[in-house]
Amino acid sequence: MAELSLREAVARAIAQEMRRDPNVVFLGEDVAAAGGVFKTTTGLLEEFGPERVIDTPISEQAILGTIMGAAMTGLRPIAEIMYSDFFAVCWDLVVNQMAKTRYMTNGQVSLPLVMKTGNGGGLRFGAQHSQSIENWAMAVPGIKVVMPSTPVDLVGLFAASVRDDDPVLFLEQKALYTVKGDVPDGDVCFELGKAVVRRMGADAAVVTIGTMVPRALEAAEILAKEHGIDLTVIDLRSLIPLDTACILEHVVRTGRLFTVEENPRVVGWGAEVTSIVADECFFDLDAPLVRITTPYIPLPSAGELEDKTIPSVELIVETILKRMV
Amino acid sequence: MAELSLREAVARAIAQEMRRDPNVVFLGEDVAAAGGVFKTTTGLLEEFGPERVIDTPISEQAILGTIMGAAMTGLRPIAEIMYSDFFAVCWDLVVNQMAKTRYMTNGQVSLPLVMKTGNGGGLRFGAQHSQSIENWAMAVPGIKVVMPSTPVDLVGLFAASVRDDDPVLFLEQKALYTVKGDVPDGDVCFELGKAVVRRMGADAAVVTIGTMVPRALEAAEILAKEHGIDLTVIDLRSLIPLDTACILEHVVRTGRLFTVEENPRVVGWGAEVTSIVADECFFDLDAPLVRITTPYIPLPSAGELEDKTIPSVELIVETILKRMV
Amino acid sequence: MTEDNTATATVVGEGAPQLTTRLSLFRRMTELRVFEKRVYDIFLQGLVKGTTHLSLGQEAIAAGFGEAMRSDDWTFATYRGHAHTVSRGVPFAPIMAELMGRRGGLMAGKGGSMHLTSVEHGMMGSYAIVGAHIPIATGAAFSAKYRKSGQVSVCFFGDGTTNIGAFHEALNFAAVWKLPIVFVCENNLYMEYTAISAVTAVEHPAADRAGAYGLERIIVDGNDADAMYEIANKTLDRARVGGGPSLIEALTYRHAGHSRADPGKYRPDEEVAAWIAKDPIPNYRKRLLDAGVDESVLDRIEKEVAESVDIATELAKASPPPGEDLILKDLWSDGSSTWRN
Amino acid sequence: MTEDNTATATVVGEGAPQLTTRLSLFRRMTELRVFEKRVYDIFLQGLVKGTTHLSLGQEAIAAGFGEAMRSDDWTFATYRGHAHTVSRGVPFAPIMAELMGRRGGLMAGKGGSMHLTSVEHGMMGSYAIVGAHIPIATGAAFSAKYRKSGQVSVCFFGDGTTNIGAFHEALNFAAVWKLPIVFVCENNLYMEYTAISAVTAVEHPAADRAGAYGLERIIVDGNDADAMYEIANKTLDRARVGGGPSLIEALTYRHAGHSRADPGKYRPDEEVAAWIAKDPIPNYRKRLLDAGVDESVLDRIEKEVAESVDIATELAKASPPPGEDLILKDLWSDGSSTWRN
Ligand SMILES: Cc1ncc(C[n+]2csc(CCOP(=O)(O)OP(=O)(O)O)c2C)c(N)n1
Ligand SMILES: Cc1ncc(C[n+]2csc(CCOP(=O)(O)OP(=O)(O)O)c2C)c(N)n1
Ligand SMILES: [Mg+2]
Ligand SMILES: [Mg+2]
Repeated sequence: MAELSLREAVARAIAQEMRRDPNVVFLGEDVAAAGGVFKTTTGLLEEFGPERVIDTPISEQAILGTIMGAAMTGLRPIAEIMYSDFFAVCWDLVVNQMAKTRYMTNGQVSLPLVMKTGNGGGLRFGAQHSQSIENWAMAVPGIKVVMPSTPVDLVGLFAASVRDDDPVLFLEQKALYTVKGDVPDGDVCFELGKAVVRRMGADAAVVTIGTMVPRALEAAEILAKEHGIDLTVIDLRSLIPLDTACILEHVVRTGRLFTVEENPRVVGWGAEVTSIVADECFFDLDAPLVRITTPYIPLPSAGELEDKTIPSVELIVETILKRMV
Repeated sequence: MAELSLREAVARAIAQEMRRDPNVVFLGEDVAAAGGVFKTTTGLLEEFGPERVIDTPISEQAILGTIMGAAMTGLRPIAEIMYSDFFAVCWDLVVNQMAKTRYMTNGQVSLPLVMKTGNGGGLRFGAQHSQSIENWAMAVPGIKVVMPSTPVDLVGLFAASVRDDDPVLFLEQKALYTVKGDVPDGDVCFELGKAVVRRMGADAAVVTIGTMVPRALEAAEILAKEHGIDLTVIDLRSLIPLDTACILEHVVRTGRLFTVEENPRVVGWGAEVTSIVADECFFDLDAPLVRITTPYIPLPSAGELEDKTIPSVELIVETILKRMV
Repeated sequence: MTEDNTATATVVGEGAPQLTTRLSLFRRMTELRVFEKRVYDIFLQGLVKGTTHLSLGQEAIAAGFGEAMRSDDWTFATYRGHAHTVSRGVPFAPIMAELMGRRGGLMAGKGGSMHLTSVEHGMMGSYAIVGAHIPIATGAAFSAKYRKSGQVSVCFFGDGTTNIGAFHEALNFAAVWKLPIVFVCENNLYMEYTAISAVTAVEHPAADRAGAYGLERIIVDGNDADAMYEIANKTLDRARVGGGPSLIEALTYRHAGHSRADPGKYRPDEEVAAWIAKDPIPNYRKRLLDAGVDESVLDRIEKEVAESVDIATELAKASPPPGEDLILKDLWSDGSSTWRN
Repeated sequence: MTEDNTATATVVGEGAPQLTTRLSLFRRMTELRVFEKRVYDIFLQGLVKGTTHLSLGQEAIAAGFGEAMRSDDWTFATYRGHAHTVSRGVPFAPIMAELMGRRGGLMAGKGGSMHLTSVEHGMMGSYAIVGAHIPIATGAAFSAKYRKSGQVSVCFFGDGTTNIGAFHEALNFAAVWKLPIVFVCENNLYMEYTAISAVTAVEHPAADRAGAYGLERIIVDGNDADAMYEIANKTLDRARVGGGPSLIEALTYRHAGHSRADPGKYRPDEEVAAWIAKDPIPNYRKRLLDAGVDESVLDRIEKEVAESVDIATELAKASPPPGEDLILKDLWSDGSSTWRN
């Protein structure tokens, strides 16, 4: 057992998988000698050498094409796309190639690969370095979408992603890199598609993921202490596959749903969860289904503005208070 | 007044705007000499000359970059991206640049530009030439998303898009190119963000757009004639801006909502509409909110498979029948 | 590195291949020609829906590489991929059935004409987004190098494809790591309906860019099967021994239009006529006759090929539609398309 | 077209500019240096959140172009855009306030350090996605040509940016239509923390690719303000008279790290020392003294610049936070962010 930051958990997870399987290779911009711009991959070059841990040019299409071609010919590659916003320059490889190739070839081609990336806002990096792209990927069938909120989940879900035979988009929330937690020694590997109930409560189900998990939990504590509202908080951990059973169970039990997400509202994953609930347990509902999201704007850069944009503990508390009446 | 196919309406619309405003230019692959691969732009080169109607190399990033740079320096350019699937190779220009620049610059930069493209399935072109990308664009604040279902709407909404000072993604449904309808002579220009009620009925509101409009209308006739179910069918015409008032009015009146969309279900625009309804008129609802969509798969190529994949008249009839009980 | 625009770095066609090889090249080209003519026929009969892109006139390129490649080498092709698929030994019938959207198709009708793939034959896919497969083919080469397998990745694409970003990124990548890959630009002078010369800053869209990646400038007569075979061997060998990538520009012409029923009217008549005169197949036939091959040998090859295309056509036509049971299958490795519980 | 790798096509620094011009170049470089050192100071004081990318050491490039450009020409820059912004005449205070996230910022705090824009000054934006602005700058050039306005678009980017697809697409586009644009690659030998030489197939990432677009191969000493001014004039003139685009590779070095508090430790000490010795500003100072300029003139410039940076710093610090009222504004041209009724 070791206490690690989420940042440190990344190198721990990659190293675990590279030790286990010589077919795992890792490439990206500044990931090797420099140990990554977020310092998440320090030490990997030293342990695994330049054949397996590779600094690339600024060529995101080539990076993703390379891991796709490598995956279809026997490797299990991992690529880093530095900031998730940069997926826009190589989106074709993700949505038209990786997502569709197994299906189009009637199952001939396997693509066991992981794309890891720094996702989300909160660091005052401005609109082109702060986006949450989980719903971009959900919109295209064929990509698994994983987002851990704790160091141990990062390791366990990363291992599961590497061992999965399908392409996985693995989202590291930049705002969570400093979060600490215990990670057991030895092989850590979880299952994709299993949500975790982080808090049990009778009054409403709050469904969330990533950076919003600690905020929703903090809001729940405030609401419990100050207002006697007792919330269930569900950490989805992956969006594809989605643990709908867990969501429905707790919505049915509590009669109410709030989603809390970083996406700028329109067609976010919260809309998908809400729509599933509105269709599949309509008659168990006591109240409107409420989404708490970033507004429909690019993220502003200044601290004051960014803090009022991404859902905060205060916004979650306020919204739930207002809508629980 | 002339009867035009939707295909012919495209050149009619572009010509109207190019005649009106010398700052309108048009570029894309094979759009000039060949008149477009869908034969939608025939005659434009002849009328407006090679300075204004331009064949480009296969360089979608350069095409979109060019119209963005031209728009910020005084022109009102139109670009064709041949198939909407190809937006994946130039997505950065759309989502990181066009969508964000006005906001990031505190309003300094205007981007009056239109990206037109052939969208949607039904032509047996396979998974990389048949996608519906309207929800891709909705996920990123700052792009208007327009999709006409009739020739006159195509002209009126296209004119509105060209005259709009913001970037517009203009989706031409390939499956509708042969649809015919009357288009008045003279200047035709509509307003973005206004839905049209194509059929009035008391039993449920069916919200749809594009290729699904004629299918929903046909399904509504069958349901009326054979099952006495009387539907309201709303053609949204644009997704951003979204005519929520129209949707809510008819959902409140009928107590029920069905969405019919070509997107592969997950985080489609139907989820957004459903979520708005589930939040804002929950207490007026009589029944679960139902989305009719393509399943979560890439589009298969063979005719038999494609026809069973994109929502058909039969699927709409069946689903509504089953869910109206 | 030769960077003189007027010279062609690689002198080809000097040492003619063995006779057996030449007969095989002739057979391969004949197969491609007869097969694709049949595809065009059944397209006109309405049996092929959607689209189809023929390589009529460009056969020498696929044939030359098909002959030279090792059976475990990899081919990456475009929507214009019939020839490369046949050339890797994939039987006619499943290809034809795929074009017709039948269950017996190479991908059971799920992929269609633009995505022909047969991993078993090293045919690693046909890609319909211009340029997308160039980085993917580069990844296969990365894997061959990493696993020291001696395999080579061969990536075919058109002249128009050299102007898209993915081309540039992949070429640099491959060159930096000296990956075992051969990039083959089939310069047929046109993109869809627009001439490459109208939209490209250099005369030779691939060869004039080789220097940008530190590569040799290679232009070859893409209508000469012997020349293609020779350059294929040379570049495959180079890749296999660690010499890194090559970029070949093969000059050729498509006899038919870009796709489907495109009559190709945007091309001047004289240009078309001049290239028809350079048709790789009758010219090669003549070359073989001149080299002393008995005409009956060539006739027999033609007859055998025609028969096997006939049989394949009937097989494909007899194949049933794919069946709805396939629709929700094989999105994921567990065979399902389930994304939620 | 010169394609000999060993020669530099453009001999620069021959005819020295006028004295007034040289004093202006000195003032510009001094402004950039003093301003950015101040930015670094306030960054360390915690007044600048997020990130910041300095051009310390690269000032001669922005200064040379700033001096040569017409006031209605356009600049497109990257996240490393302070120098180019100042160089177009944008006052210090709003730039500094933007970095500090204040209401008085150039974009009222909504854009931040990586997106400095002042349309009024022809500073058409700083772009934080590597390569994205190259096609956009090309579009501005398209517009200048279409409107026959005589304006030139100037696009600055780094060495690492030459390996991304957008670079390739835009260069070809600009060359095909002979657009009035100057592409300026500031080759500072490094991307973020990785040397460009480690990941690029050619020695000169921009110049060695000029031929791929039919362009002249131009390498220039990016630490020599006179040379930069000369090449700026030459290429701007060429663009203005319809001679089409130019691609310049300016050799330089950043004194500080890539961004924020990066100490730049991945670079060998001797390399850093050698380039510090080539610091464009003290060397240019010396050159002016050698040319007979009285030291007091230079001292006065330095003093004036220092004072105005001091004043700007205080102004910026005095600016309030942006205020929540801005959050939902200016997504659309109607001033709102409303997407539904
Ligand atoms: C990214 C992208 N842009 C455009 C297209 C449409 N398209 C398909 S083939 C083609 C022409 C390709 O020309 P070339 O590379 O010369 O290949 P050829 O068809 O001549 O073999 C175009 C523009 C596409 N499929 N993908
Ligand atoms: C598409 C994309 N990939 C990666 C990055 C991250 N990134 C920002 S700056 C940079 C290095 C750029 O190097 P160079 O072009 O040499 O410019 P310099 O910073 O040296 O001025 C990288 C990789 C990015 N912003 N955009
Ligand atoms: Mg071609
Ligand atoms: Mg650099």
